[in-house]
Amino acid sequence: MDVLYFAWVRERIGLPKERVETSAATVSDLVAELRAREPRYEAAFADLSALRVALDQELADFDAPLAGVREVAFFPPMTGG
Amino acid sequence: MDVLYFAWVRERIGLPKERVETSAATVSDLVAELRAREPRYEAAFADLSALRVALDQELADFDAPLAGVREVAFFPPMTGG
Amino acid sequence: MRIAVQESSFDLGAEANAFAAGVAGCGAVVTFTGIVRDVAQGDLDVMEIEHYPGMTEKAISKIAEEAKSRWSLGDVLVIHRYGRLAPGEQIMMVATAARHRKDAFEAAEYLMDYLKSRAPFWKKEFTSDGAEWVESKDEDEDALRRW
Amino acid sequence: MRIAVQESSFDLGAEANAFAAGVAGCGAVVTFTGIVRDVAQGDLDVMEIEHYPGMTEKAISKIAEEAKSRWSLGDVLVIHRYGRLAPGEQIMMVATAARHRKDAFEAAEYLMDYLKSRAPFWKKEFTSDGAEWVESKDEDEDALRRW
Repeated sequence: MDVLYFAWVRERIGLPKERVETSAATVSDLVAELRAREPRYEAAFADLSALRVALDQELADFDAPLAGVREVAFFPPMTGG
Repeated sequence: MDVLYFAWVRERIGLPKERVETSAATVSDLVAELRAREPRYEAAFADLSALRVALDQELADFDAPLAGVREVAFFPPMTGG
Repeated sequence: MRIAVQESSFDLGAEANAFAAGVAGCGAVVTFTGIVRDVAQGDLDVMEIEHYPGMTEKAISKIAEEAKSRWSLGDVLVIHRYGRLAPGEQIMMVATAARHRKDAFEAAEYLMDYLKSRAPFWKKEFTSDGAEWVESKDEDEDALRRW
Repeated sequence: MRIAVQESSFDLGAEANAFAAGVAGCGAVVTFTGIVRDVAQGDLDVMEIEHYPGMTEKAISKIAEEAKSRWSLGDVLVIHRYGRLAPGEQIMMVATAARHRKDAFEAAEYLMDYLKSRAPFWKKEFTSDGAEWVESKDEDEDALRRW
């Protein structure tokens, strides 16, 4: 699946988008896999309360299932308007 | 003093403004004097709850004193905006 | 702060742009525009707005000053027309500018609620059935109580 | 209903006039315009707005449709920019039209509250001290609870 990063999540991880092969069942499982990769992922995902996630461009929870999902995005709380 | 009428009060009385010599102590006293004049005044002042009054261009109550007042205006509730 | 009571029409866009250009330091600009809408029957020919010259300007100034004392505002604009207006014509507008959106919104609503019931304007609608003065609504008087 | 997510600037006045001209039967038009304001220190050089292409349009459409289902609206407009903006530049605007002012005001406030916290935009401020992402405020999240 495609994993996208925005704002300081993008900056900490150092890229806006990557292809991830995973069998993670939920968003939380995917986050655990990513955190285990490298310190820059650990730094980005250190505080989940400061993060939001969207599945196929719809806001979702961290316990949401990933089955059938093609695009996951991680970002800080939005500051539009 | 000058007495001004607006909207349907003006239409019922038939004029926008007139000079009134009075020794009325309050707005209510002035209304009583005007009502006693002619049926068109009686028609205009029949229901005081449907009227508003301004003294020298400031909204006032019907029991307000007239001492020192130069301009009295009677009109229905306002419909601006 | 600018208050205009006028018979002539105004250009909402030009007024909004001029207002927004003059409010350095404000992050939020709200405008409200009132438009003559056709009455339920769909046959409004013209609306006539009568006002009380002299008192109108004073009453609006007082309302605007009160808004400025209640909210932190960068600027306030009120334009209100009188005379004969056709359906679709703009009757009036207010604009407010503030650092934060909540102040700008609340002040604009406050101005509208008070202009509606405390500024000396009276509307008369001319339809094919005749002419009738617009009656004030209880809900407009009620709206003042929230402030 | 028009939703525009764009890098280029927009003309508030022209947008307001076009919007107001197209809302026959509506007596009330409300606009909100967000402007880049200088930060407290007075040294904001530029604001950069990042967004999530694709999701942004969907999220705004959903917010606007929800507003249309909650209030009786004649029309809705949302314009939101992204990219680099200087202090004083207009970031975004919403416009609402309704028969009655209450609907137009409430819908505009609803749109703003949701655009603030539920549309995927992120602001970064560049000052002489460096660059910093604007943090979301608890009060913006709280504002959603009133709806």
